[in-house]
Amino acid sequence: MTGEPIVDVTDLQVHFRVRRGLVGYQTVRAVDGVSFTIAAGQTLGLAGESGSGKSTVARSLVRINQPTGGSIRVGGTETARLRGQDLRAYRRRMQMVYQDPYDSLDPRMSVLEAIGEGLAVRGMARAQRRAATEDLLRRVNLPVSLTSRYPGQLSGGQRQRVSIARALAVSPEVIVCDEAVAALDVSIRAQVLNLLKDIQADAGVSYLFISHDLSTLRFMADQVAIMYVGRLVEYGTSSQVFGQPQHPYTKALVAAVPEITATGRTGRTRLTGEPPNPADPPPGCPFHPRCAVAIDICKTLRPTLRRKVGGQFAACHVAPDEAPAVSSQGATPGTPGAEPGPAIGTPSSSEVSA
Amino acid sequence: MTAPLDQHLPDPAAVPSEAVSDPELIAAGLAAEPTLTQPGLGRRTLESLRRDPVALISVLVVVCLAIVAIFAPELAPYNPLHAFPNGLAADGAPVHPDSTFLLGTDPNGRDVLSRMIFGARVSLLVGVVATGLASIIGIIIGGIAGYAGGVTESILMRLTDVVLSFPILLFCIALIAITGPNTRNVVLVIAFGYWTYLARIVRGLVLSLKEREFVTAARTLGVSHAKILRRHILPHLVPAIIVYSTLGVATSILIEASLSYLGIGVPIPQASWGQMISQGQEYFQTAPWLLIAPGVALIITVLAFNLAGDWLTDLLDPATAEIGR
Amino acid sequence: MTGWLARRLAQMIIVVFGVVTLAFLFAYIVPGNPARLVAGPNASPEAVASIARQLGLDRPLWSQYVSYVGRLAHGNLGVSFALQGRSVSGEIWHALPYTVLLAIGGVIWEIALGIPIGIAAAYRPRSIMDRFSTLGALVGLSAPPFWLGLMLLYYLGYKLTLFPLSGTGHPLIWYLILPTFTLGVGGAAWYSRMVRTTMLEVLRSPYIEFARLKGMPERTILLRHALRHVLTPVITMLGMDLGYFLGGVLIIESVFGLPGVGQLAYSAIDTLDIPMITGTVLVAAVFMVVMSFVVDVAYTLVDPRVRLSRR
Amino acid sequence: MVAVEHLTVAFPARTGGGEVVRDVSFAVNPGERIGLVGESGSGKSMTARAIMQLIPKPGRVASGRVMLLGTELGADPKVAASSWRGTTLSMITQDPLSSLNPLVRIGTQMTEMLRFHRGLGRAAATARARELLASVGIPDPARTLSQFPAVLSGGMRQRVALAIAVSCEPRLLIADEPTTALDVTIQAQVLDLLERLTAEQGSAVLLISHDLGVVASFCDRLMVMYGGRIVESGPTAQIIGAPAHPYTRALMASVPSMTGDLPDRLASIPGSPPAGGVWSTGCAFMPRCPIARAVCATVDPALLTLSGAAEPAAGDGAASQGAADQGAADQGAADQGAADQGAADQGTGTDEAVQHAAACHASQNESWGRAA
Repeated sequence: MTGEPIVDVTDLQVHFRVRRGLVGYQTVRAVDGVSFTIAAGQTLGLAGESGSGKSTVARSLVRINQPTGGSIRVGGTETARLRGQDLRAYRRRMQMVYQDPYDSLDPRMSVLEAIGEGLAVRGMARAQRRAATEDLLRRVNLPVSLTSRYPGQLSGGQRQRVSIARALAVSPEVIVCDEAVAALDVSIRAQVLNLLKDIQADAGVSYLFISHDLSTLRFMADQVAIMYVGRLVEYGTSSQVFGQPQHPYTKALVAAVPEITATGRTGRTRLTGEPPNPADPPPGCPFHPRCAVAIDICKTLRPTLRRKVGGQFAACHVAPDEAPAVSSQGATPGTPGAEPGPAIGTPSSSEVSA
Repeated sequence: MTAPLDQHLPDPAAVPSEAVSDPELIAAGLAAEPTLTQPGLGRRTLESLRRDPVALISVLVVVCLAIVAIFAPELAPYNPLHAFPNGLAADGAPVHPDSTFLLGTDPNGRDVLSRMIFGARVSLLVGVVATGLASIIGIIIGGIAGYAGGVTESILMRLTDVVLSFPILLFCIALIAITGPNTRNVVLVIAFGYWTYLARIVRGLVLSLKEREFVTAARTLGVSHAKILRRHILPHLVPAIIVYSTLGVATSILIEASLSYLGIGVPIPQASWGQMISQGQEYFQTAPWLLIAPGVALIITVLAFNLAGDWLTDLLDPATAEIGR
Repeated sequence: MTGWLARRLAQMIIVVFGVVTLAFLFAYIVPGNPARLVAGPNASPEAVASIARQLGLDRPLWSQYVSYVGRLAHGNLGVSFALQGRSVSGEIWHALPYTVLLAIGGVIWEIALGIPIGIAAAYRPRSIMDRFSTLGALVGLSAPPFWLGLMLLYYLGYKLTLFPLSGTGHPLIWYLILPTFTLGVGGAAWYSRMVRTTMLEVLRSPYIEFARLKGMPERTILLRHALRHVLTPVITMLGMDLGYFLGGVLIIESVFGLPGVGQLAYSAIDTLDIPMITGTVLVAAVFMVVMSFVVDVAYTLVDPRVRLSRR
Repeated sequence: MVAVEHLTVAFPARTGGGEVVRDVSFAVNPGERIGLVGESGSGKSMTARAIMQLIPKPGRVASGRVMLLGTELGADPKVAASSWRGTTLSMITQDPLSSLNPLVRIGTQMTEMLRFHRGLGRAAATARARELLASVGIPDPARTLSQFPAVLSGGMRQRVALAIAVSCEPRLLIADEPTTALDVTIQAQVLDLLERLTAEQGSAVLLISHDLGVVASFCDRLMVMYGGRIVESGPTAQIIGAPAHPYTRALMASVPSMTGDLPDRLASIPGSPPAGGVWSTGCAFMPRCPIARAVCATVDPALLTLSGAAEPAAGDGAASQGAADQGAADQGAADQGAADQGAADQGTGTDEAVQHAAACHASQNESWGRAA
């Protein structure tokens, strides 16, 4: 369960330049100083609203987006600045399952070709690919008769399983699931979630599991990180974050989950307003305009992640810090061996935002 | 001449290319139902031809034209260049259509039908070769611009804009006037004018394909750029290329006819429909068939290619089916 | 939007420069010695050499290019070889009114025929009206314009004597009806097809469904909600057509004997009058570039979504 | 108030269609909040469009009818749909990004409706539109009126759509997945708004969603659709407390919870939902059903009131296997057992409509002992 983290992300920055004027640019800090670790065989859940930067984190891990700064260490190797052949070799270790089962498979490639493409990358000879593809299909609980089918002939759930099989074809250590079940029907969603758990138990892969759906995250994740406008606002074990959320944003998110109970909709805390534009976030704590408990300092000083009473980290001036008496070692989220604490309080994230 | 047809081709590149496409801004809507199993392309082709008589006729016309063009020497009743002594009436006027000369004769006493048949050969040859050449240039330049992006794209697209802004017909005429009219030059100048449209279309398609998740997925798998282009991008361009090439043949035939009409297309005495119209123009009061026959042949040919292009658009759906599911 | 405008303007200037360069290269890679063309076939070698010096042909290419661009910047397109002593810009200026009238007339026909027919066809798809207009559009598209012009002249001008046969006269509009119609009919066919397709697509969109759910009458939906979406592509096509027509519509002018820019260029080609050829080509290209810029700006003004993305 | 009677919507077979809605009946009473739950392809959206008489072509109502205040909709061609659409019945759809016309100013999109239906003048309509925008929580309504939809976020656009939909105080507002495309915090805001506006106007709401959680928290009464049919209906508390149909039960179990112990695996339903429109005989859920019996393959069960809900004593009578009158008759298998007419008629009246009913051969026997 513990050990060296397989993924160690420190102060990840992903900035985009948006053209302004004739030659000018404006920088959008889509991801602005995010740090986390994922232990081997474990799942980190990442949640946030549209524009929070959670997909950008995913895309920079698999290097669709080039990180602007910070480090991404995978199995001890720094990968954020790999290029060319090294990058291609790295890609095998980190795979991704996408949100849209209708777009993530080439409509003109059969299941065999799609999965075979991954096997070919691994260097497998053409003759062996059919048998290997059938093995992979069995692992994702699909009948081997599907090998000659095209994506247009598969249902959404089947396509998502084929995507998972394609990712598994290169034997990755980490799979990034970016809203991988969001587009599926409820009854299919449960099947795919169970499958992902089975694969983890079998192959020991780690997941970065991104979802806007907190109840799904609670089921899947060992640790949970909540993102808001490019930064983590809360980070801890699943039971810490969902059991005793410390950040007011997390509290509101948890409260907003529609539960299947016939208790009506009264008496719940509600967030007002909308998430800010990532290109133009408010000064200080970016959440303060929507925050019910904001105090003066929130408007000017951006809070850093600090250990709070529940044991998890949260970036909030108001939520009480952990009492000094409690040993920080004992309350490290999830992976006692991999202390994320020092990595988080990076200088850039403690600066006052302009 | 009026605006060339190609000017109005639907242009996927017209979509503002700067539009921000943040994946996170795309809402997580519910997925549509999976489409039912589709029959193979061959069966769909036959089925749609059976249901659409207009398409069937236009495809048949195209096939017939090809046969006529290929077997022109065998099919033509006479030598198209031979001036028959009995091809002119006593007063030197062209002979009306009769049993000897089915479509009459021209002012030189040559058989109009034979000239029409050989004219088909010229039209198709110029149309197909010029379009083929234009397609190759257009795919390469558009494909590179779309896939590479950045400075390469800017340079290639500005180059395309420059050529696109040039008054192509005028330019063609000037070039041909200087280099001398011959069929090769006609083909080259038409190709030079037409590749820009294909380049823009291909670039637009590649830009959108590049953002598709299956291309991203192939990249994260570690598939090389060459393989991605060959296996994931090129196959999706095929429908668009087929459709726009078909329409391009129609356009090229019209341009060739226009050039020949102006006397700078296919050189005399070779037969070409446009040149026949130009020649018949002076006789239209006494010998209207000289004008009507090649004109109708041109309309039917161009119409058939346009209709076939429409049908192919429905069948292959270059803009949506290949982007769709 | 000013940032976008500035970038788009810069883009336009780059393209104009490209066009100028292409025109320059064209003029100077032409086989044969331009000086000989000017001097005439019987001139002595000394005379040719002196004319070449006069024209600056003995200087290196880049220096010629610089002075060429410099002259252009002052609106000087050079002196015609064939029409001794007359300035190219002056000739073009004289021919331009015919071309402008022809272009505007052609565009008016395109709109007047294309848009109503397209709307009518989309209103009841697969109706008689739809099929009839679709077929008409296709024939209009496929007819070679010079042939169509000749046919119109033959039947309406010669047989029925409804219209003058060719050339110009008073009132001028009388002489422009057939040429503008011939010019516009192909475009009208395209417009009607495009309006129909866009309209049918728009009528299936969620916002049209929402307008129906609001209980708005079908007329309002068609004219207020759907028609606007057709305008954007129409503006694009209109602008490009106008830019193209303004460059001189050689074939129409030659069929109907109108002394426009196209005719000017055509006769210049006949006499290998290089300054006149490059001048007309340049004018036509600049019209095209400017119109495509105008179209882009108009697009931005018409569509609020484009306005947002072009900050 | 609104009654849907034996509604069947069909698409021609050559377009890959079939009956996407089959024999659906229910009634909506004034001021009621009723939920319709189902997965994609279950026919829930098509039911809504059938009520609004806007089934996309080439679909059509194959049988059944929709009654509005005692009159059949679409029966009289002289009665224009605009006489009730948008006024008595109105509807908002799923996609807030595309349900507003991007090229028409928000003000025009709001006032055109008030002017057409209510006959207001320009100034009066604008004033009313401003009030409406303020009431849905749009900051600076006056400015928003002159803007185009593109400047608003998805949540804001859905608020505008909601303001338009309630602007003529409809008796019934149909909301088809109104929050699916929105972030979870915005989703809660929009649902609150929907609740407040309809309560103020006394409008009934038909809320359509794939998310049982959303519907359960909002509605007094639920209907669960599967394979084009309503498979379970009844008061929310009863369905949530004691789901009778195996599909409803599985649906509830397959959603992970935010509280309580975490299961190692989620209960999942094997197989996929039917592709839509093409049904075999028998119960559409049969291939995925854990408690299917032989009869389920041949007889499509009718939606029967679970007597256990209203009268526990009479439970056995309604629960007999195959106790289906319409269903059995439609399938030509009326010999499957005696039909309990009283319980079988799920009907359209107020009294029957709120009773808990399910369309399942097996659960009608077995579950009620446990529930009661």
